[in-house]
Amino acid sequence: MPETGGRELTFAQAIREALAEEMRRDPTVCILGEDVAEAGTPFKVLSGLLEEFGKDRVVDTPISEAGFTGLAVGAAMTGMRPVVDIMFGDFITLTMDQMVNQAAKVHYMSGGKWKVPMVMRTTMGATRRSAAQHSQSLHAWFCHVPGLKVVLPSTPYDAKGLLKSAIRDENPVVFFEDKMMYKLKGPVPAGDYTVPLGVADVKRVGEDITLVATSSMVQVALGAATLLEEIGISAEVVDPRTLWPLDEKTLIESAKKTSRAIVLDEGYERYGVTAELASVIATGAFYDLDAPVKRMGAMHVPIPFSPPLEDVTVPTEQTVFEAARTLCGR
Amino acid sequence: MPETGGRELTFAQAIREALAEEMRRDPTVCILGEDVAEAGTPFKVLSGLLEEFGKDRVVDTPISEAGFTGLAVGAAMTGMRPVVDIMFGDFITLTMDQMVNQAAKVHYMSGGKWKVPMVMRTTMGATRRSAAQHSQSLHAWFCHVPGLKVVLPSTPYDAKGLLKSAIRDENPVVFFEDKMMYKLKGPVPAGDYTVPLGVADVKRVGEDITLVATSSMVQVALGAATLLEEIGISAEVVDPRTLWPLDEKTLIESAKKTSRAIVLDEGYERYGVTAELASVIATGAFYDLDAPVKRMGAMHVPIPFSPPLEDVTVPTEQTVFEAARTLCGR
Amino acid sequence: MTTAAQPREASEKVDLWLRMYRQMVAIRQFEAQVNELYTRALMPGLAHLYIGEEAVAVGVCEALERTDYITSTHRGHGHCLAKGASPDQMFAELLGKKAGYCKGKGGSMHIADPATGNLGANAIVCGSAGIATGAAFSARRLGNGRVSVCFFGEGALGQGVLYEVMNLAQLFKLPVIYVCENNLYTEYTHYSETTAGDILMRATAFGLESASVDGQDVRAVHAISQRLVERARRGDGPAFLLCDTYRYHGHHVGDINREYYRSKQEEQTWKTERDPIANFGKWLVEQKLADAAALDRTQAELESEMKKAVDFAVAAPYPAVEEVEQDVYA
Amino acid sequence: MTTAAQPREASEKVDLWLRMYRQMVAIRQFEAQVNELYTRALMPGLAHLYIGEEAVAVGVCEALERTDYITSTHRGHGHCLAKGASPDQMFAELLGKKAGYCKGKGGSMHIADPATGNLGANAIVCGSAGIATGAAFSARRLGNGRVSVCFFGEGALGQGVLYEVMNLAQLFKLPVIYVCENNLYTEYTHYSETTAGDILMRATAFGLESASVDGQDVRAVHAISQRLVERARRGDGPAFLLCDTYRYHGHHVGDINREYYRSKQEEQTWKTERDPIANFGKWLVEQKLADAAALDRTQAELESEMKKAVDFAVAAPYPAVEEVEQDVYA
Ligand SMILES: Cc1ncc(C[n+]2csc(CCOP(=O)(O)OP(=O)(O)O)c2C)c(N)n1
Ligand SMILES: Cc1ncc(C[n+]2csc(CCOP(=O)(O)OP(=O)(O)O)c2C)c(N)n1
Ligand SMILES: [Mg+2]
Ligand SMILES: [Mg+2]
Repeated sequence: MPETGGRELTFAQAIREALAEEMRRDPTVCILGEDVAEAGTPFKVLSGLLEEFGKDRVVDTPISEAGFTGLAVGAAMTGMRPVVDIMFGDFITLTMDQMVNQAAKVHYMSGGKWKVPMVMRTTMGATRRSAAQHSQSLHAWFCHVPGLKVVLPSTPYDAKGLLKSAIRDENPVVFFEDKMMYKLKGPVPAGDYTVPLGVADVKRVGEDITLVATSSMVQVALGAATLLEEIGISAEVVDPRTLWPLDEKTLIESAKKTSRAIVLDEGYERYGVTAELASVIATGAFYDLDAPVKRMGAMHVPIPFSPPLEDVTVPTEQTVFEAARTLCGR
Repeated sequence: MPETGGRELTFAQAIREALAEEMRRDPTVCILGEDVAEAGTPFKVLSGLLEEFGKDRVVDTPISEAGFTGLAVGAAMTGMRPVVDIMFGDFITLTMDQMVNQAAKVHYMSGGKWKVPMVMRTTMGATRRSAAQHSQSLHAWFCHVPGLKVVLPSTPYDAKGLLKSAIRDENPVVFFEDKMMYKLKGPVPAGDYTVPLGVADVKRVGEDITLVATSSMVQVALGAATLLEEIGISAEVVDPRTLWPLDEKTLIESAKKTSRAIVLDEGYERYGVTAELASVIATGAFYDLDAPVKRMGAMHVPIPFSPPLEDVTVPTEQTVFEAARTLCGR
Repeated sequence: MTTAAQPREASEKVDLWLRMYRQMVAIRQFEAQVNELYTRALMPGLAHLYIGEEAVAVGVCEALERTDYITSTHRGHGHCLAKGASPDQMFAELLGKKAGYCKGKGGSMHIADPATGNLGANAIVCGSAGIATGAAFSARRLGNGRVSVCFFGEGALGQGVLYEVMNLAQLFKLPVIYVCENNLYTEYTHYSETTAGDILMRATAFGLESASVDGQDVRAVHAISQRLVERARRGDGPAFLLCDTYRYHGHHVGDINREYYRSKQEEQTWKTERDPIANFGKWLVEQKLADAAALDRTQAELESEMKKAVDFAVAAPYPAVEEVEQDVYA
Repeated sequence: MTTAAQPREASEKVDLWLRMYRQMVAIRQFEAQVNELYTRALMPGLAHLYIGEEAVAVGVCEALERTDYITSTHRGHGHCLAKGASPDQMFAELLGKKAGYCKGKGGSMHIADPATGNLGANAIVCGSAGIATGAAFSARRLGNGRVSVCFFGEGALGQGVLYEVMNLAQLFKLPVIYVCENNLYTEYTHYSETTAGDILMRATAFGLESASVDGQDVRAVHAISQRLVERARRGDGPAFLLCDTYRYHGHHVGDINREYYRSKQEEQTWKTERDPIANFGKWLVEQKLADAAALDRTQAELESEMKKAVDFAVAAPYPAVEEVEQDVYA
């Protein structure tokens, strides 16, 4: 990461800055979504963009997730670079046909003749007391679909750099923001920079165990790593940053080095992202692993509303710490 | 499997027989879908049911996958046992909100007060020259969702027995039929029997390698096993039959015994069913495996139309044979 | 617009009217306590208050039997209470307590109650349109004479599934009534910016009987609802009822500064000129059906009842952590 | 219904008319060859023939510029040809050959061609409504004066997304025309069994300009299309055009025994009394704009042209197997 001269932004501000800079750079970039204009979304992530770019480029839509996502596919094919905003990741259920049967396949089905340079920004993450229909992290579905790229930033720096790459990409990219991280602060350079898609980042170097983590789970892993340090376990934290394309090499190298790995993701654990990452590591580092790869995702239950129940459904610093300690045989 | 006295049915006939018997047994069972009545679906799977059960129970719907799936959720909550027919598995994209945010969560969100005893029957499988929007096997998505059960029968016998269990289940169950198997023949008892959800079946006993396979891939695995036998490799073929609930024990035991495993599924390989199964085995049989678990699924490409291209996108007897041979070091 | 019942009917209906008055006050007092809980930071998450819209829920639900079905929305407390839910179990649910309607698993947006025919509130905009239609499908197939009411805000007019199920309901002549609560705003956007054409015609086009009514006049809402319910119960098919109404508070309890999307002046006008409780109370007094002091007593009684219910809920225990894995499957 | 242009305009328009006649014959001859390929078992998969509906595609597309956009359907050959596609590349695509419009990757249901503004056929019913609307969004934002036409069968009226995008198109005043080809059947079900209410009103309700026309009268289709296209191009917003038409063949080439869903008598009546080519030819001769022999020559010419195109396609090579992984990402 370049020097930022002490400049810090929140995760939400970093997203907004990436959008504003890209919209200034390229007049075909526009935003479509519910309450994106005057309201700047319920999370206020887009505040100020309407004022700078006007109603033609920051477009309030009806509550028609399928409709405006489909519109974005067609707009992307014909010269625009739309960024659609799906308020809660739970609502991607309504866009699956547009994203999977249309956006993801147009390029291939047309033999490479049409392309769909669009971005879907949406949210993920539980523990906001929002219950089962507003707390899911469903990114595994999109990772499963050829033709899509899937990005999960974990810091304000990465958020800005990855979103710019996503907007400039010639393919449909889905960009998942953990809504619990919007207020997280971190260094962010003022000017233009990009973080390439498909390159993992080692967020912390360690020797004894690898924690592969996505999105806000990177913060959890870093917290657990600090706790582990206190008992003499040195944890390496690896953030794939994009789940497709996936930087398998960095994950595998780290696991080979440490010989132990935990994969952490906030989606449901079963048939989710942790399965793929664990399987990639189990295969790639087969002869170096001292223990099975441990998976930690959301429990196989709809997210409950009740706070004490919700809190146990997702990995925490403490549960990751315990799991790592056990895996290291302490 | 009980003796059938030589009685054989096709896969499609077995499905129809299960439906007919359940509809006779329980007047609340009804069928909803496009062209299910007079036409008996484009695959003719339901032929004759309209004549026996009438239009009130075999209900033609408009092309409204979300609408009639949602209707089925409400009907299931209030006393019916609807079986919805989604003609091509590719169209589940349109039903994700109804299945995932509604059907799967109603029981939990209501603290166990309402339940949703419905079945969605749909298809999967490529190599029918139907191109990218009519060839997908998207069952991994539903496996990822707590509250749903997911069934993938591989023989006419299992199809009948599992479909009956699905209809009698108190939960939303998604039942995937490989359309390339509809004409496959096999022994099927005439009367009532069920195959429980959550119990894997060893389709062939072997010693040297485990082939875990789902749906039509079981047939591919059996074919590969025959080829392997010729070169002196004894393959065990294990069919989980239901992906959720998942009979982890049987999979792991087999892999422990043979010390080598390949998992085969026709969904996209990346972030799909093979990842979960491979990860379960890699963890459960960690200390017994002589080689990494090998995954074989559909290529990470939209299914192409052109026959020579389509044919290489999914595992075949030959590619499985080769992979198994390599894994066994021959 | 349908006008309210004529004065000469007054004496016959006095019981009904006093009950409706009481129910409207109950809802308002309930919601006042919800706001209070939020302000006192006792409530997990957010809630969407129904204050201002009481006449709709009460007018419609008083036209229903206890066994009839309703589905509700994120702004659902009013519907639940009007259908007969008890405040203590509702508050307990809002606080995530075991004694709540959903054992704390649902929260504010998912209250469901089989005993009063409440199929559940829904946090997906238009998420229950399928469910309500399905309940009507059951009612017709099982011949139990029940009617189903689907409440939704005008924001749900943006969702395609609404049109899918209206088509199905009309084709199958289902006893379902779609009640659109047009409170002018979908979150932070005026409905006229997201709703083209003519709302009523959107239902008429699918063959539904449609009507609009002053949603601040409980007698008018009740009268038209009764007509539509009777019609549906008779087998004459579905209907659409558009109710003009207004929410006094923000989109949710945390939406305090609203001037960027609506003026204080507008809010004031609705509150002073069109308040459904004040105007109805005034009319009851004018008609000499109640005296002002009695109405005041009703208010006081309900206020203290609601406070007691809150105390019960605050004191009630959370579910045990082990319960998190219960109720996923029936 | 709009009536056809008056005879006195005839002489001015004779070039257009002869071209439209030729185009209709081209489509019919093309489709005859497709059927032939199927019968000769030379075609992979199935195809949906446009025979009988030629006047719709031709009447509409002749009102468009080459740079205007269309989206098409599973029954899409007619639209592609009418928009200017060349038969040899189309046949090559139908056979999965490298020389095809999509390098063999798309097949019959996915022909796309940027050179003629063809955004692609679609195998999801109503799957391109979003795309067509998005192309109109681009046209308006980029100010390039283009118009977008979305072709779909009346079966697409069942899909909610159609109503979502009509609402969006009207709100944003987009230059898009939704052309509904009502050929009476959705696969094997008469549209009246799946379509409640009034079709045109479904568009009018969203504020769209709507019209219906005899889809067997190419002059009438052209005249009304011209009006709607001009209107859209001027910035007056979207329109909906309902065309009554009929498919002579089965739902697809393999749908031979159709009597369970429609009578031979009905088919005969449409073919003999309302054939768009025969009737138009007769009129041209009556008006002395063409002589019968010349029209016969056109038929013969096009038949031999199509045969040549078929020969080209049959002889063309398949793509190399390595191409399967190309064009997934741009
Ligand atoms: C499918 C979906 N999209 C978006 C949202 C976010 N959201 C919650 S309430 C709301 C506005 C709903 O407006 P309306 O239907 O008019 O109901 P009101 O809040 O006015 O009662 C939105 C956009 C959601 N819950 N579900
Ligand atoms: C979403 C979806 N549901 C179902 C199908 C299967 N299907 C293909 S064509 C068709 C009928 C379409 O009828 P219509 O729109 O009237 O077009 P037509 O075939 O008459 O031209 C159906 C149901 C599909 N392709 N996509
Ligand atoms: Mg509203
Ligand atoms: Mg049709």
